[in-house]
Amino acid sequence: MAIRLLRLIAFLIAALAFAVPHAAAQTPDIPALVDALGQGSFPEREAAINALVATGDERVPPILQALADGNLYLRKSDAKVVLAAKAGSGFALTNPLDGADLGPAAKAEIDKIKVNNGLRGKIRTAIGQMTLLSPDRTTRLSAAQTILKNADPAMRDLLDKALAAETDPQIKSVMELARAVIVLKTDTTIEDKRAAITTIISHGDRDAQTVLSSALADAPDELKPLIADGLATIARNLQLWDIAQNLVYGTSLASVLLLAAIGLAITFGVMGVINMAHGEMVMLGAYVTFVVQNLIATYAPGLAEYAMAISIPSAFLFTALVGVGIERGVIRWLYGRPLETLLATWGISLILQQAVRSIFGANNRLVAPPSWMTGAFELGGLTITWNRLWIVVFAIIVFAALQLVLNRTPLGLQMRAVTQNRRMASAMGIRTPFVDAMTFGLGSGVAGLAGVALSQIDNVSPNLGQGYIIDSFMVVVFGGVGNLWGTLIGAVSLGMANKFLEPYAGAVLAKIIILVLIILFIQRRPRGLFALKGRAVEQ
Amino acid sequence: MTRLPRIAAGLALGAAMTMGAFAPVFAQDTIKVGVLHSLSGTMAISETTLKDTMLFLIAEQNKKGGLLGKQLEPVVVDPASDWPLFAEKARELIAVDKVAAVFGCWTSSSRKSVLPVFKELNSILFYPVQYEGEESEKNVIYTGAAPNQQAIPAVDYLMSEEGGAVKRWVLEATDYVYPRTTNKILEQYLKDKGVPPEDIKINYTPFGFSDWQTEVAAIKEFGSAGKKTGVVSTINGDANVPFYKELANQGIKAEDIPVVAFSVGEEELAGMDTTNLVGHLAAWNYFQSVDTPENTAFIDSWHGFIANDKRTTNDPMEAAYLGFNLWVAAVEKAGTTDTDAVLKAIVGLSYPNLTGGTATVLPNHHLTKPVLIGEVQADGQFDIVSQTEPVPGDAWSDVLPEDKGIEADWTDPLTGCGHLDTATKTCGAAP
Amino acid sequence: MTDATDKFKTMLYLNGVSVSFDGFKALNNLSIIVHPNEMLAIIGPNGAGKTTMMDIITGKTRPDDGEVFFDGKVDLTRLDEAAIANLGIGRKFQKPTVFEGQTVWDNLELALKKPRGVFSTLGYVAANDDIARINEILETIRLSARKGDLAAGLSHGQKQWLEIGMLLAQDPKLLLVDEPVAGMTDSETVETATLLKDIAKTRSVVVVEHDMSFVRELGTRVSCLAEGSVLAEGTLDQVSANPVVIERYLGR
Amino acid sequence: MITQLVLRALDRRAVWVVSALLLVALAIPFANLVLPEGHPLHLPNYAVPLFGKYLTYAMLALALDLVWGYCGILSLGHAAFFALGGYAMGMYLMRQIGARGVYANPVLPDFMVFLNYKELPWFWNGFDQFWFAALMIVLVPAALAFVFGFLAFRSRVTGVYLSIITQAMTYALLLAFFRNDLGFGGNNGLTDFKDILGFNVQATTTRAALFAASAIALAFAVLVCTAIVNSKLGKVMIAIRDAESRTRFLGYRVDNIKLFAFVVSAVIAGIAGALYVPQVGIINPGEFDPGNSIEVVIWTAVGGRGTIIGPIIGGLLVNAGKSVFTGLWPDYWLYALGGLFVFVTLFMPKGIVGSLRSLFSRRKPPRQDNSEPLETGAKDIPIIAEPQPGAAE
Repeated sequence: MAIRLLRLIAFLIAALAFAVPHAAAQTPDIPALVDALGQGSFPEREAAINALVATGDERVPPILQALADGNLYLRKSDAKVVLAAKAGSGFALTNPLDGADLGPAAKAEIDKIKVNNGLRGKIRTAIGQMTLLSPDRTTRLSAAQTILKNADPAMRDLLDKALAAETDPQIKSVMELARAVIVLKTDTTIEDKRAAITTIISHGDRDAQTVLSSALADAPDELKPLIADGLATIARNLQLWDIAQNLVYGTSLASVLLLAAIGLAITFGVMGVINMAHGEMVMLGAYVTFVVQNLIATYAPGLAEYAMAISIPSAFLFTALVGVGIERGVIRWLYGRPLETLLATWGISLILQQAVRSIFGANNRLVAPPSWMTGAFELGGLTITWNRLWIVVFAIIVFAALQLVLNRTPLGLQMRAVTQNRRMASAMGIRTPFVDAMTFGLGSGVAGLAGVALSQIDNVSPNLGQGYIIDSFMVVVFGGVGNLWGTLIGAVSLGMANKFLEPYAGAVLAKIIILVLIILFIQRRPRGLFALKGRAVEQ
Repeated sequence: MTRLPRIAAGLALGAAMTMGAFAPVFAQDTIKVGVLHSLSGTMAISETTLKDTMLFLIAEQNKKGGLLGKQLEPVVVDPASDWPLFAEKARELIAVDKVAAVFGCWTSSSRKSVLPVFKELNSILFYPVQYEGEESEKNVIYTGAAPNQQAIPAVDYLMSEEGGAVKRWVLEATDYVYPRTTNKILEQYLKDKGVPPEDIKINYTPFGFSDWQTEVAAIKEFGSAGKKTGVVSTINGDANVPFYKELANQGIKAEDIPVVAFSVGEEELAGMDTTNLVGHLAAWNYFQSVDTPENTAFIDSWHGFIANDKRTTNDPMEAAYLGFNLWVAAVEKAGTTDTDAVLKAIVGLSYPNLTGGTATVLPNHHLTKPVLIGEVQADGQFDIVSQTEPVPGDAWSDVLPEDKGIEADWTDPLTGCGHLDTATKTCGAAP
Repeated sequence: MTDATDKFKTMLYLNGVSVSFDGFKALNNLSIIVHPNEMLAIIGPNGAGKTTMMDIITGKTRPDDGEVFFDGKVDLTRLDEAAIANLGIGRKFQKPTVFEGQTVWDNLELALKKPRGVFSTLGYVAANDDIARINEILETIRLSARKGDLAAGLSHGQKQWLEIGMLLAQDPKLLLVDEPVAGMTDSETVETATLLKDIAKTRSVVVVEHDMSFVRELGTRVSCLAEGSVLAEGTLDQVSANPVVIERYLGR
Repeated sequence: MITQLVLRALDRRAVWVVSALLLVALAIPFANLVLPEGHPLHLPNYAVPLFGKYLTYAMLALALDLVWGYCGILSLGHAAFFALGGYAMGMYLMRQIGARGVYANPVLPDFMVFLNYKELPWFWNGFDQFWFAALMIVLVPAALAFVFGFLAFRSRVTGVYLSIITQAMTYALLLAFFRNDLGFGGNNGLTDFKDILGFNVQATTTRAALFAASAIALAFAVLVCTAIVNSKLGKVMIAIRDAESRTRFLGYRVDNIKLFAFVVSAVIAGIAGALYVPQVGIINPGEFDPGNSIEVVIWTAVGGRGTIIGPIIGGLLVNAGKSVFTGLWPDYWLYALGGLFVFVTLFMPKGIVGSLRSLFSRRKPPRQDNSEPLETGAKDIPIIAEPQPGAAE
């Protein structure tokens, strides 16, 4: 039934929208059709949507979009469908057709018009049909993709028309694929179908695979071998991409591990403090991001897109200060007793966790991603998500900056001097207590930076740090204590190994294997990958 | 001083191996209620809210004049997400504090850990979380959902035309008992419905798993076989946020591959940005967005109590609410807090659900509850897209061949049986 | 070293030993021979490779190249520290390294030449001979009065003595002694020299020392090391007259 | 040799500790079982397994102290041995349930029926026999310690590196035991035990007996540890702790000695775990959590490492404190616990016992007389050695 209706609509659209300019169409009672959206069950609502789509009116797509987004409400008093936006404790109502202000309403006066996944899909298709010729490139692309997903044979003429007019190669390729899929579904000659299959195979991506595998069952027998061959080709192709995809995943995991571990590479690797509170520094960084975002949302909503950028220095400074506090308060009494720093910092980590729990509650906190960190893009057969890409970039920047600080600044020089020979450095007039505090502050600050990044992919909860502390130690120890490059290599090796093992062994076993490998590796190289050699080490 | 006996107990324990004088004197002017939820450690994230809920419910009841003419007194302890500590704290609540009933636990492990204690000391545990079933104990009232009150209706919904007519299934889960059992039941159920084995993919990940890239990509790949694919997620607590973040970023839309979850409620959504998750589903017996006068009143007074109108409500809170009120009703009916009398009184009692209708305590110590399917909205709430009539909770899943014909009946707590083979009329479990 | 030297009659035989750390050549084609019952004094500037040489002999460091033989037949490069120590090579460190957490007596008992296995030490009962021997050593190193005190409480010089005592207790065939008189008074230095000379009557001794008067006191063959190889060899007078040695080590 | 060892074990302090433990082993059951309720000294039922649990924790701390306090091996994975011993005991207890499980399967434990096991996995065979389980309680932790220690000590992994890989070990075990596929009940672990050696685990008399067994086991562990640390081997261990490479140059096979201490320690930890399980009624993978192992280190540090009595006191005090404060201040007890750890490291680096000792030793005149070592058994050799600051690295 639905399909027949759709065909009808498509026909209508084709007829109305292209053959006849819509000014000439009889004006259906659009307001009444819109109000019909507010009534009845999901199937009835579907019918109402179809009726609206059938009008082909250009005001319809935004209304449908509003429906899909959950912004359409039913005003209980007069059963009128309105657009509602949150305003204070209630809602501000507008007319969905002309945007006229309809005044405020309390929550109890209006009912949200619900949609489910099925309806949402229908709406998307409908909008797709109605916007396939939109002048806006993005709209057109998503319209084309929608049509590809549904591949309704009724769309064929519309698609042909759109194809003829299309100039953008990406959209064109999607449309061609959609057309080929439709051809496969319709009763045409074997030759036409063969051509369509070839087109699909030449696309060679996951979508093509989906299309072909669903077509395989219903295909005429003479085409089956062609499809099967095509599927095999695509599978081979995809297999290669899979390896590349694993590399991408590995890089991403490596960047996360690097960020989590690099602060530890300073507090533990350089200073020799077995800093069990490192994870909590990461966690504090994530909470700073949360606080900054909320402050900005409250006091300077205009800056919302820059909240992330503002969080970075804030998190660094805050956690660095906490780090300096810990160093001055506790760690400085424990130099030369590295294993005892473990006990003290473990105590500190318990206190920090509970403090955050007392202040912010035990629940997860929401750190909303900025728009430039959401979604993904395709690169060949790869899917790369923006947030992970930015985290990789961020990790590289942090690493490079840290190398600069350690190797090119006076503070870095003093840090290296103090950690190599405290007494000598002190004799040369370096204020060792100051340098200690700064070094620990730097390590903690970098951990805070990691927290900013992790707030984008993980829970912002008091337990955040716990999940990374062991991995961080593994990375630092694997890479070799006291060497940032070692930490980098450690993070990359562990990240890659994990991601390449995961598809075969599963997530749990992969992790166990990695741990066992680390244990065995440490037997071979008891001081990690980049161990310092020579006499000095033993002292 | 109500805390005195605890301090006395503390001192006695603190003296550890010395044999201290130990004679707590209990003033019998209050009825004590134990609250056994983790306030620290990994489970604090979920359980802290339930502790607050219990304090809220008890305060409300005291406003109404208490119970049997006495005020209720909450005794809160922190079992710190440590399962053996749960057993120890349960013992302490029952033996030292002499609480009349305990409301608590979240994970199956913690419940399994305290079970022997409740049996031994004959007290009552109200367990407010959806769980894997396959259990019915004299001393436990299960106010959360059994698998047939959550998992099966959710799958039915996805299979229906309205839910998208899903043909291919990914069961994505955290590796512990609840998902294992749920998946076992679902796998059997799907096979019974004619789903071929190659259209079912089951994947387990560890607790607190945070790097979901590979798994989400695998779901995408599995979903590209040309059949409508759906995901049934029994991913637990902490791992959900990174899972959904990855899902949103890799662009898995609910219209294409809907994900239905059994452990994701309003509380969990509060920690994520849901704009790209709109349409993914959850199956519960309660949603905050349910529009009934009871629920509105409940939410209002909850916000008043917690002094924060942003705090969400969720299904385990409703389960705690039902459990507490049913207990109150049972105590009033029995006229005493004595365990056996209360257990006898409670079977058959009803209390209004927040979602409309009533919850009745069944002889198997589970409740009848309606099943609601909700779709995630951009504001972090759920839109209810399907609601069933109240479903009686089934301790032993009828789907599993080995559980066919097994029932539990605690109508008489003294002679009841948790694993009654209705065919042979024998009770499998030794008491 | 001349090729004519018969390796089989030596106590210690180093031939062409090289080792480098991260590109720095600590030893460069070093060859040294010590005969049975001979004392050899080694002098040289800091960084000449003296301690590294000892590390190689005692198995702490593996050479990149070259031969190291003990008693003419045992290849030391294949053995670890414990095996080498049990062969009869004792070492005293530059920085006195005694077990500070234990008593003087225990330090000597630990060093005493006895089976070193796990179960033999677990079941060890001090025999009368052992006690007598420890008391004897205590006399020699003048620590009898402090045998019950923790080694941490000893003065620097006393620690040096204790470590020498531990060497004695080990009863080694070859002693490697690194700067034994640092921190000692003049009279203690003289006594140490006497003691070492005494020891050298029955065993081989290699002494590394900066203190020229002490080396003179020893009156023995001297090797001067610099930059990882032997610069000059002979009596102290010969060596200190060597113009290269003066240039590189003793200073003008 | 044996007599010597026994004599050595019986030094004055050890005798004192052992007698105290034996007294407790009698007194607690007496106070619980014999004294009537209402008697001022009557001990309530719930306290007996609780105290028993503390004793097993104390034993675990003692085990750790043998390797850390005396041999300088900071193991951050000792709870793994404890848990393995516990699992071995748990498997025995599971098999004892027999057909009394919910599913009334005479062979398979409930969780296996639940997870569709058709037959018992091979490694569960034999655990229906107590002697076999007892053997495994000793052998499994010992085997793991042997393999791990053999590899690690031979390669001279020391200090922080060793600590971190012990942590990796327990973490890997944690993940492995969480896997339901491994056949140990996954996250829920093993629970709902019925009988031990034919006695109901929940009966007060059984509990009292288990308590007494824990006290006696701890006393025995004290004797073993004392015998080791008072022997020459003990001195070598301390030597290794203080100056590992120096000990090598004296000709001691440091790796063998460490391995010995590590294995003995693992066995003690395993036995402690085995006694722990029937008293708390559950064993699950949570016991492998790296955080647990760190806590053990902290008990030892609080009590005083490098002493025999210290870790026992630390284990008892910290855990008793935890019991009290999780009830008394459920929202704030972590501050107290965290604060305690910081305080102890900063102000009592030698722990309670070490601090008390330095307090007393200041008053005593220095010992001059070191009489004949032959009479080691009767002589006052300190169990308490002074740990050296910074010596562990």
